[in-house]
Amino acid sequence: MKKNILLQARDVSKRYYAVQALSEANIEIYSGEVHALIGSNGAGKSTLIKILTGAVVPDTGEVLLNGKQIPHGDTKAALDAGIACIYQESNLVPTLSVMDNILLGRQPTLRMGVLDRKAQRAIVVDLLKKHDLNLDPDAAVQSLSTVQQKEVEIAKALSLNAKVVLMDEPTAWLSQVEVEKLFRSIRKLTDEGAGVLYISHVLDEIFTIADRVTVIRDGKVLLSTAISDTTKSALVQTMLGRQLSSEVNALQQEQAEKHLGFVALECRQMSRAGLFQDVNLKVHRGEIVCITGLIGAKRTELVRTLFGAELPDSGEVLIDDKPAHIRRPLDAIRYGMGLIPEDRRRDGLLMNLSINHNLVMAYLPLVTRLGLLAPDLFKRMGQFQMDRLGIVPPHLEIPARNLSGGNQQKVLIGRWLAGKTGIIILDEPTVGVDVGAKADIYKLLRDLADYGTAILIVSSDMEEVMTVADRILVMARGGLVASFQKGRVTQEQILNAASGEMVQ
Amino acid sequence: MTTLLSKFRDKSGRIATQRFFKDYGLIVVMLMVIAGITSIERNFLSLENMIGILYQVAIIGVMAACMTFVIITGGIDLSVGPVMAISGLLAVFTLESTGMSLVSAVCVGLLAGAIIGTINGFAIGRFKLPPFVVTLGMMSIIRGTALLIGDATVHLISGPESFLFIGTGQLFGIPFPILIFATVATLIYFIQTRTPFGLTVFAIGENQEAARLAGLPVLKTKTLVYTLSGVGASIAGIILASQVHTASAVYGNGSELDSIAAVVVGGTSLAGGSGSVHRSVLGALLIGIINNGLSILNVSIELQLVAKGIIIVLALALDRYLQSEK
Amino acid sequence: MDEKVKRESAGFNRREFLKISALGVGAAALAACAPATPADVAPAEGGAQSSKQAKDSYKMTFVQVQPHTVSVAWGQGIEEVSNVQTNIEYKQVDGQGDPATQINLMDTAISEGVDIIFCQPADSVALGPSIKKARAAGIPVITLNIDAPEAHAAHVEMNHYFGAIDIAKAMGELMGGKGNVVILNAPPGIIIRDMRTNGFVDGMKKHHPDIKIIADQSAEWDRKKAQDVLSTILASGKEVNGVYGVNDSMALGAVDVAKTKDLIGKMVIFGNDGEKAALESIEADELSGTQYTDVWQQGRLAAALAIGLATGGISATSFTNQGHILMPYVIATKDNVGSIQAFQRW
Amino acid sequence: MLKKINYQSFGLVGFYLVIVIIFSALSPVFRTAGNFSNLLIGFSHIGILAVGQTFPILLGGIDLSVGAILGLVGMTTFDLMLIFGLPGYIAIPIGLVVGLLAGLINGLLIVRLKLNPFIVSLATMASFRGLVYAISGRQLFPGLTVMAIKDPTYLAIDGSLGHVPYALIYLIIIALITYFILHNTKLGMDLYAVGGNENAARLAGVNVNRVKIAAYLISGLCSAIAALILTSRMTTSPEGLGIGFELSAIAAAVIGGVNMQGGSGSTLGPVLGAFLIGTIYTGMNLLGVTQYAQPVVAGIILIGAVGYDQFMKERRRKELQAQLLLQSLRMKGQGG
Repeated sequence: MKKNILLQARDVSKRYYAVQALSEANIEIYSGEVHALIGSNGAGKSTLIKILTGAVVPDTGEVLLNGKQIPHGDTKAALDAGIACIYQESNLVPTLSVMDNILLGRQPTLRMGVLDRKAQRAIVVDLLKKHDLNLDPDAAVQSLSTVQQKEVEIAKALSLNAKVVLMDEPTAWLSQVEVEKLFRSIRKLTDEGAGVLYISHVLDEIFTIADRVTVIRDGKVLLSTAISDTTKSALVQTMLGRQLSSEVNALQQEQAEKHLGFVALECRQMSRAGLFQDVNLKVHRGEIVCITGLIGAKRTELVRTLFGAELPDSGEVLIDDKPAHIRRPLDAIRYGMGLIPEDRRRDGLLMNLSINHNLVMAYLPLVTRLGLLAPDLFKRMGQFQMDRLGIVPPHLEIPARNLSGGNQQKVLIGRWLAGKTGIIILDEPTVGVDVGAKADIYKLLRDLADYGTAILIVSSDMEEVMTVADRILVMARGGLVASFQKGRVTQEQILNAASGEMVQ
Repeated sequence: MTTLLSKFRDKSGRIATQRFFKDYGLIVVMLMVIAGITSIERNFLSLENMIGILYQVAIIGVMAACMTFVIITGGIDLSVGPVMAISGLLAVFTLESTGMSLVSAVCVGLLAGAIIGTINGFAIGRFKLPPFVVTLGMMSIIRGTALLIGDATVHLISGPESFLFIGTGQLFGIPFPILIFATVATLIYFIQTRTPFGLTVFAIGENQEAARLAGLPVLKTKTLVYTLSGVGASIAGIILASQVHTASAVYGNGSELDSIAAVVVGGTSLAGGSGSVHRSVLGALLIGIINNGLSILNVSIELQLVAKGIIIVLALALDRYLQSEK
Repeated sequence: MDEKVKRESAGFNRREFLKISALGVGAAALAACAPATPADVAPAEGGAQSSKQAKDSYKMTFVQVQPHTVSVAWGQGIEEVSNVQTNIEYKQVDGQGDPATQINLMDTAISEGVDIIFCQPADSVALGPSIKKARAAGIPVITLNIDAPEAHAAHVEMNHYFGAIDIAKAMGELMGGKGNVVILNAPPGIIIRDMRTNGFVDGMKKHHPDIKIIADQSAEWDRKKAQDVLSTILASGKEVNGVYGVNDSMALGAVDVAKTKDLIGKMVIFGNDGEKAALESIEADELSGTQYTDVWQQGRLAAALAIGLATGGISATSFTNQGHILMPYVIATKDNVGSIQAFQRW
Repeated sequence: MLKKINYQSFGLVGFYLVIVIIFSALSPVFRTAGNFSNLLIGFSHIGILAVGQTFPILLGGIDLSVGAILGLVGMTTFDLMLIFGLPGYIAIPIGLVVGLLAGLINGLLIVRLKLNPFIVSLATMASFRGLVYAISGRQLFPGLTVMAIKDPTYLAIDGSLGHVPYALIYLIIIALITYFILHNTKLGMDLYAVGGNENAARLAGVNVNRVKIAAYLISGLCSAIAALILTSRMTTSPEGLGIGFELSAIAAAVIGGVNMQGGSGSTLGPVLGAFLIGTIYTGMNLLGVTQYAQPVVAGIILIGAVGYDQFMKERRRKELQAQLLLQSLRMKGQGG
């Protein structure tokens, strides 16, 4: 099939107040191709996407579909013209069923707006089958797990049988298995002649799926080439404007069998009906332990229980070898624990409050005098964390929602560094975080560990696990099934352990 | 105005004006309304009338200020009307039974509000019941209780002077209720801006789960905001009783809507997470000014309500426009 | 105990009081329900005796508009009479100020099969259908204060229209036939409000054409709101020589303002109803006057009638039209307020 | 869909039945057909208002002006018939139109001026009530205060088939139609979508503004219907008619499981909610509970009802979770 330009953005620029988000960016998406768009957070990827979907009106430039201009700022028109998009933030209606969400706004009707349920079900069911998505069409979205919700979003985009599909970090929160599934769906799309714009921070993914890649930094397109003509490190370099691999490798190489401190966090025979049974785990001071496994292995539930966000049916938690009575997060925090939840948008940050607020939120007593907030302490503490973590933009008073994913994650970590936290639990710490910020976070965690903090990480990102973990625990179907020392294990071994009997 | 503007010069020009109007748009609107009324009736601007307005706003103002936190946490308190009534009644009864002891009377009154509020808060925080229904139920429970203990008749307050002073007295030429109003408002504004409690209130309204995971005392805070609202209603009830020299179980009907209106007109969203006490005070003032203006212009009963509705909508539309100015 | 004695002596003093009071109608009314009078003063002589002959018990329901000083007093009057008869079950229900609710309460009372319904309609026409229904079910209905177009057993009314006229008259005289008047009014919706306002306005036209009504503002029956409205009007610099509060609470609100702005004596303030607080205020030289009606008495009369109807087994359907009992009233002012005895102050 | 109903208000249904049984057992009068038909007549208008109210609340909004709209429509028809001597079959449609217009005003103000529904409807509540006073025939021609509506067509609105009052029939029809709209039409889906996640709805190309206006139109129309029923029952339209109804309507809706945050709820629960309140009051009245004790008990029962409903929902949610878990485990199993 001859490749022709489907969607094209010509010299689009967009300025927000002081910030030049995009300047004369150009991008072409060919039919039957996957076009990867990469760049650090805040480089202007999201703005570009929003312009392509008509959600944002560019100051200059134009968007052409098959050479025809699409009216600016008209999502409906873009939709009808065949431009579908999977946004980063959820665009589902929690109370509606999977079926209704997939066809939202486009349900087939008989007459007078009466829904044609039969037709709707037919469409959805065979859509799900076609892309072998394992979803119950009648389940209410709010009753689904994060992954399943992402799948619904994908199904929604696929159902448009659009000419162009834009995907903004679709693999966030997806495990290996699901990612492969997604790639199959994407391939199907391109085989049918559709074009895909694929945004991701995971370079491996890009090299697997993309035919063409465009790198964007500070709102400018720096490089646009066939994937075959470039290399990973080249991309990273253009993306960050600096050499990174050394830093990461440094982490990876570091092998020294340094002796471990005491056990900081231990749980014995921890069980919750239907979720996990008899989990025993130890995290030493100065040690980074990763729990990996497939999505649905109940890792999140486990750590939330450790933190007291939910109550165990049985089992005990020991901190510094002393039994701890943790009934609620506040208790855990008093024991010096901190949790950085899986979905930072939903459970982590207070989006409309300032960075400063978010930084001190967990240790308010430290910024009070006589029970009153002391503005000076308040500011000083915030400033200290901000500098230490290199959060950008460095303005304490801007609301957290205006930060990039990476910086939001830094704020969340900073929240715990503020206090006397000795045990930090991170759930999927680098989802939706760009390569640069990722490296920063890894370094930060390693430093903390070296200072004697015990760190427990839940992660599905194999590369991450291999990079940061001293010890790797594998969880499958509610139990810890394997434990490996760093450097003594391959991804394959871990995956096999994770997928349990799948290998037998 | 420019001086105020200069406060925001840290950002680019447009943000400055936006933030300026976000905080002060309501005042601008209020000034316009005042100007409008004054242009027809000069005496509206007389000192006497200005003090009169504050005096008339005091009761609702106190309630609105105290209810602001409830609404910031995403709740609502419908029980304040009856709480007003029962606090007034109890205060008066205590006066009679304790031989005119002002202190005990006031304490009993406030205690009533505190207890009722706490019950509301606990039911809402602990058992996760919808605030609307809980406080609605409480509204009817308290109204009934008030009628049971006080019947529907009015109970005269025979003294002491000190009690009547609360509502009718003057300090340095300023009516005492205004001073109470000012004090309460300032106090709550202080709590909002300077205490961990105030911060927690916003956190809860913004995202309860996140607040919990950050180790904030959600249940305690949620309970306390309703306690505060109850106390506010009691203060209002005592002021009212003292102003009208009587107490009755049927007082305070509909004042719940008035005070919620004041808070919301102030721009605090019923969805929670945003808002401020000072804006609630402004809201109460705006409504008070409109009421006062309409009766000083001697607008007929029929048209007063029509006008009131239209002015409120216009005023807020204007406020909204100023905030989102291009 | 001495309470009872007082009540007994009521019978005597009342007659004197009636002499004072203007309307003969009231006397006629009393005569009209003579058969019931023994029960009326029953408290003294053992009521139990008189109710021996009654076989089974009688149920009576009072559907009021909403809890209020006046309806409470009615209730007390009615119970005073009905309580002494052990075989009478009396209950008072709350219409929550809403005719629709009152209709529901009427329906419930009817299906409950009560023997008498006292009804204070929020609106005369609105309750008409229910009253008709009650009549069809053979239940005598006695309306209080607001009459209904449908035929029913009796109507016991404290006068509104004529009372207001007389208020206007008396007020004008105190004002010397000239000056400006403010009406502290209630929002439309309850007929009493219309009757009183119209009466007052007509009265002023008739007796004191020179007096101007410069403001007619709503204070929603409420003392606090009355304070606010009046002080605002005064702040506008208008000269106000007289204030008419459509009920006593609002009048007393006006008094509060007059006190703070020391206009007592300079401003003539009239109320309406004649509740205890108002009478005391008159004696204290604050309130100029009010229309007084013995509401306890009104309740007693209604009850007496009711008992007569119930025990006498008179069918509701036999009434082609309701008899009107117009309660006597006085325009109580400094001069005659003394003649209103303690036991008449509700 | 049936599952949905149970989920919405099963707790409530159970609770309601218990209440009814208790009262029936204690009071012989309560269990008479006459009394039940009284209940059905007496509170159907609240039921209708509650159904109307459901739509704004579904969008996370609220309509405080329903009571005032009710008064306005009543007064309009009253004037049309008694001042202008128009026949009922003309007055009725005009009344409905007035209700729709009032709803339209609410909707437009909320959508165009982007104002908070609470404030807008609070303001229109005042304005509409003011209009009622202004156009009141009873004020303009005092004679009309004691004049009853005689028009046969109009009076027929509130008739009844034996023990089954028309009012109930209207209510049932309205409830069913609205239920159908919510669960089987595009408008319904859009309503839930806008209420649940406005941004998503907009991106999916739903015309959010039109949906919002539709919601307030429906609420206005329901108020108009309730107004016709009441005025036909009273044969007049007092100026105060409908004051305070908004609170009863909202209460009924919320008790009926409509979530004030928007996005969830249906129209059968609210109907039940309306009758629950009515039943409690009537029952206590018949049991001879003194008038002042009644609101106390009512309040307690109210909170109890919602608490119970909450409890049932919580349990149901837990069950669903368990099922979900089993499913996912099975999926994983097949996956291999």
